[in-house]
Amino acid sequence: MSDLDFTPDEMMAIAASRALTNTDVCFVGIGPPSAACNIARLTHAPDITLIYESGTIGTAPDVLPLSIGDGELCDTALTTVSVPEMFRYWLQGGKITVGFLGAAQIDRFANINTTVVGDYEHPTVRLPGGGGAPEIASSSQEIYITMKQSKRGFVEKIDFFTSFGHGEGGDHRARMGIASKGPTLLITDLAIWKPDPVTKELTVVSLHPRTTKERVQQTVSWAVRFSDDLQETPAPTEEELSVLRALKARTAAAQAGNKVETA
Amino acid sequence: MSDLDFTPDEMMAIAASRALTNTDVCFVGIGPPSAACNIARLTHAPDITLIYESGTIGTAPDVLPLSIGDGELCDTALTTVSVPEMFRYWLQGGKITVGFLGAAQIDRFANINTTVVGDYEHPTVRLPGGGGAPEIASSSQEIYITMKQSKRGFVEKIDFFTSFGHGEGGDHRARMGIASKGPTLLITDLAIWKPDPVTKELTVVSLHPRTTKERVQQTVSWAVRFSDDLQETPAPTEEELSVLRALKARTAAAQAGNKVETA
Amino acid sequence: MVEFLSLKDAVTKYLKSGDSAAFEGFTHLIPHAAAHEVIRQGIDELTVIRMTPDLIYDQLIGMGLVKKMIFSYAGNPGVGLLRRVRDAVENGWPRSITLEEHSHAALANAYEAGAAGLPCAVFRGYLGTDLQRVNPNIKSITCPFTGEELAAVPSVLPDVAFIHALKADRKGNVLIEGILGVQKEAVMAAKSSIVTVEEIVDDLDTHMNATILPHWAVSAICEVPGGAHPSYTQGYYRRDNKTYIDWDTIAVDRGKFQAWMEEHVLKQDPGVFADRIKGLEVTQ
Amino acid sequence: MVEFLSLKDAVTKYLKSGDSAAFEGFTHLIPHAAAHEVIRQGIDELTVIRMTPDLIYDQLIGMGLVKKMIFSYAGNPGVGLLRRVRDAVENGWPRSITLEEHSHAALANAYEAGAAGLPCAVFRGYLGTDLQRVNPNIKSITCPFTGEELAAVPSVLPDVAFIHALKADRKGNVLIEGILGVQKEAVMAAKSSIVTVEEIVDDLDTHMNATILPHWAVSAICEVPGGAHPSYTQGYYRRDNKTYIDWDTIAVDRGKFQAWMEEHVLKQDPGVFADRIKGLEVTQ
Repeated sequence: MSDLDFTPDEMMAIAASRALTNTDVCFVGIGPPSAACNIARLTHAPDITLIYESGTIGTAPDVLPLSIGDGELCDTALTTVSVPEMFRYWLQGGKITVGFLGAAQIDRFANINTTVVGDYEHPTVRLPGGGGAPEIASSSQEIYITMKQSKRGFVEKIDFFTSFGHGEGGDHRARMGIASKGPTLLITDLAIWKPDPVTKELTVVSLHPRTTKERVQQTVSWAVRFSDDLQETPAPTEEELSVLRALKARTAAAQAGNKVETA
Repeated sequence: MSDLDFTPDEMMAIAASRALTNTDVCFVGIGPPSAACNIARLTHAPDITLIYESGTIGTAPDVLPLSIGDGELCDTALTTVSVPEMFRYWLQGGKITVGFLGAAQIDRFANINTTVVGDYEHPTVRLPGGGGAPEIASSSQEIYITMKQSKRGFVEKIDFFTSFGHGEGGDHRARMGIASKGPTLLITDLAIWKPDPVTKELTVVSLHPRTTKERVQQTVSWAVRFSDDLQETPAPTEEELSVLRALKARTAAAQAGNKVETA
Repeated sequence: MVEFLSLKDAVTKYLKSGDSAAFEGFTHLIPHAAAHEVIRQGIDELTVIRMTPDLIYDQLIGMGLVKKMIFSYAGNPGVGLLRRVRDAVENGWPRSITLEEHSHAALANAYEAGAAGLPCAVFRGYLGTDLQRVNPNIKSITCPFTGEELAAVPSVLPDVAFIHALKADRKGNVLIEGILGVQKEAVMAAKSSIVTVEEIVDDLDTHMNATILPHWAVSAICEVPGGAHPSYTQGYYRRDNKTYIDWDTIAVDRGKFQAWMEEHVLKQDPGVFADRIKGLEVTQ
Repeated sequence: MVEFLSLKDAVTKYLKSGDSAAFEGFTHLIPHAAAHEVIRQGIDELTVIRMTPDLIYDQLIGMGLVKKMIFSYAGNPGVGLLRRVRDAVENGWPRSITLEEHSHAALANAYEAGAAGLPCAVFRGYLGTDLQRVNPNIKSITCPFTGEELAAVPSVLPDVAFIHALKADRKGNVLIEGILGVQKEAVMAAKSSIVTVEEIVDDLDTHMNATILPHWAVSAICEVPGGAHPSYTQGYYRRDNKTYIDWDTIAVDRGKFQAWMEEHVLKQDPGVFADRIKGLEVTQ
C-alpha cells in the first residue's frame, strides 16, 4: 500500500479514471464522472475524447465545470454542436464508447434512479430527473457508473427506473431489445464492482486500500457478492493525487473568485 | 406598349420577377425561377430572402448560378445550413412563403412532371427527376411556376406526377391532406396564368405584349381558358430590361472566362 | 417580421395568461431578464417547457405563475435540487403543478420535430425506463422496414419562445455562438419568439455557417446587456457560479425566497442586468 | 481510428465489389478524384447513393460499374441530362441498372436518420406524387398523437462514404465549410469513410461551431489537392463551370466517352487534380 494520504473520494475518482483509455469517446456526466474523466485526460489518456451533453465534443477543461454547459467546455472543445444533434448523431448514432454516469439510487443489477424517492405522484424527495441518462444508458456502447456507497443509495429495489441497467439480471437487457452492453463497471469510494458474466449481479472485484468486506456490506442494502478472485485496488500514485488535487484547487479558486478575476 | 425591344424570354423573367415582394422568403429553383428571383432582388424587392436548396439562406449572387450550389450563393448568403436542415426546418417547417419552380411538363391543374417522358419503367426520355420539387410543392405556403409554353410541355395529361398541383381540380388538394395553397401563379413567355378560384383550372389572366390568344392556344395541348377580364402584361421597363441584361452578361462572362480570371 | 421592442413591451405584446412558453438555454444564454419581466407582469397559468429548468423556473413556479412544467432535468446544475419546484411538487406550495417528464433525448428530438413542422418526434429511447409508465405522452411507433419499435413523443410547439443571444444586426438577424442548446429549434417551433441580445450591431461579423436566425424568423428583439446573468454569454461574460451556489440557501426558505424576489425582481427592471455582470466580463 | 493513406490504398482497403457507396457533395466538394480512383480499380457491382448524381455517376455508370443507383436528382446542374445514365436506363448500355428514386427531402432525411442510427426517416412528403407508386421503399407511418400519415423511407447506411473536405489536422480531424450538403451525415451513417482533403495542416483555425468530423469518426484521409475538380472547394478554387458544360458533348457519344475516360481517368492518377485547378484558385 502507498504511504500517501488520500481520501475515499480521491480513491474513487482515481480508480474511475484508470478505467478510461486514450481511444475512448466518453459521454461525461457531471459531478464524479466529470472529475474521473478529466483526471484520465490529464494523466494516462491525453487523447481521450470527452463529450458533454451540452454539445461540446473533444473538450479539455482546465477546471472542472460546475454544470454540463460551462463556457470552459466550449472554449476548449474541438467543436460544439446543437443539443438535438448531440443526442441524435453522436449518442443515438452509436459513436459513444463509454457513457459515464452517476446516480442517486442503484440496485444489484445496476439499474439507476435519479427521478424520485418514494412514489412518483407523491414523492418523498423529488430528484432532478433523468436528463440524458435514460438514453446514455441504452445508446452508449457500454456504461461505467461512479457513486459513493450508502444504504440510501445502494438499495434492494430502486423506486423508479430512470436508466435500465441489467433489469432483473441474466439476459433481461437483450430481451428488452437493447443492443448495447449496459453497465460493465461500477467504481465507488470503497470498491470496484463488475456484473457477473451470467447473472449480471454486481460483484465486488477489487477493494480499495484500507477497506474491508464488512465496510462494503455496511453501506449496501443487499447481501453483497464478492469475487472469488478479489483484488486490492492499487493506491493512488503521487502523480494521480497531485493531478487530482491541482484540478480541484483550480476549480475551487475559479468558483470562489468568480466575480473578481477576469478571464 | 413600350417601344423597347425585348424577347419573350425576357418578358417571362421580368413578369415573373414582379410577382415577388420584399417580404417574401422564396425557395428558388434553378433556371428561369433563379433569373426571376434575382431580377426582383435587383429591382423592386431588394430585401427579398432567396433560399436555394443547397442550404444558402438570404443569398444575393452577383451572377446567376449555373447550379443550385455555386460558391457565389454561399459567399453572399446570410448563412448556409446543411441540406437536411434546409429540408426539415426551413421548407417542411413552413418558413417558405413562395416556392418557385420550373417544369418539363405541366397540365391544366398545374401538376408538374420532371421525372420521365413515357412509361416510368421504359421511358422515352429519362429526365433528371424531382429533386426538391415534390416537397417544395407541398410545404411552401404557395407555388409560382415559370416555364416556356410548348405543346410538348403543356400537355393534356402529364406522364408522371412529380409535384402535385391541384390534382384533378376543385378541392382535390385539400382532400389529399395538403394544407398549403399550391400553385397560384404561372408565368410563361406568352402570358400570366392563375388557377380559377373554384375549378382550379389554369386560366390566362394576362397576355404579354405582342401575343395573341391564338398564339397561346397553339402552344398548349388543351383548350385554353381565358379570363373574362383579360389584361395585357405591362411591357418591361427600361430599368427591368437593363438589370436583366446586365445580370445575363455578367453571368455569361463569368462562365466563359472561367479558367482565366481569379476571384 | 421582426420588431425592435423594449422587453416590457415585447412580453406584454406576445405572452398571455394560459400560454405555453419555452425559456430555453442550455446552461449558456439562459433568458433570465425575460423571465423576470414575465414575473413582474404576473402572467400566470403558464405551461412552461424546458430541457433543463433551473433558477428561472424555480422562480416562476415559486411565484405561482405555472400550472404545468414539461421538462427533462430539473436541477441547479452542480449544486443540487430546485427547492421551489420541490415545494410545489411535494407540498403544493404556492400551488400544485402538473409535471410532464421526459428524457433529454426525447425533448431535444421534440424541439427538433417542432422546428421541422412535424407533429411528433421519433427516436430510439425510453428503453426499459419507468418514464413511459407515468407520462402518457410517450408512445411508440413501428419502423415499417425493420419492425423495430421506436419511441414517439409530441413535438414541442410553444406559443412563445424566449431566448437570449449574443447580438443582432440592424435588420434583426440574430447570432448564436458557443453552446447552442435547442434555442434555434425553440424559436423555429414557436408561434412567436422574443430574443434578448447583448447588443445590436452593424455587422454580425461571423462564420459563413454560423447559427443565425434570419429577421423574418423572429418576432421581437430586445437589447438587454447582461440579460443572461447569472448564466453567461459566450465572448461577453462568464457564468456567475457563485450566484447559482448561493441560490440554494435563498430558495430553501419560503420567506427568504419571497423577500429576494421582491427586492431583486419585482422592484427592478431589465436595466439592472448590465450592472450584474460587472467583474465577469471576458476580454476578447 | 483514422489512418492517413494514399487514395489508391484507401480505396483498395475499404471498397469491395458489390458494396453500397455514397460519393456525396452538393455541387460543392464533389469527390471526383475518389470516384476516378474507383473507376481505375474497376470495383464493380456497386450500389451508388447520392442526392444529386452528376458527372461522376455518369462516369461510373458509363463504365459499367454500377448495378443500382439510389438518387433524387440525376442531372448535370444547369446544363441538362446525364447522357450515360440515360443510355443505361433507356437502352441498357453498357448494362442495365436498377433505379431507386426519391425526392431530395426524402434522401436528406434518410441520410440524417442514418447518421442518427435510426432504421428509417419520418417526414412530411410525397403528398400526391407518383414516386411512391414506383418505389416500394416509400411507406407511411401514422403519428400516434394526431393521426397524421407521414412518409417513411429506409435510412441511408452505405458501406463506404466518400467525401472531399477542405482540410484535416495532423490528428485527422476534418473541416467542412461553405455549402455543407449531407456529407457529415454520409460519413456518420457509413460503415467506413474515405475523406480526400486539399491539405493537411497543424491547426484547423476555424469557428467554435464549425462542422468538424473528429478523427475517430473517419476511416481514411487522403491528401489530394484539387480533388473536387471540376466541382470546387470553398476558399481554395472555383467551380469549373466550363468543364461541366463541355461534359455534355463528350457524354452524348459512347465512343467519345470511352476515349475521354481512357485518357483522363484510366491513364491518370490522383496527382493530376492539382494541375486541373490551375487558374481557378481563389485568393483568400
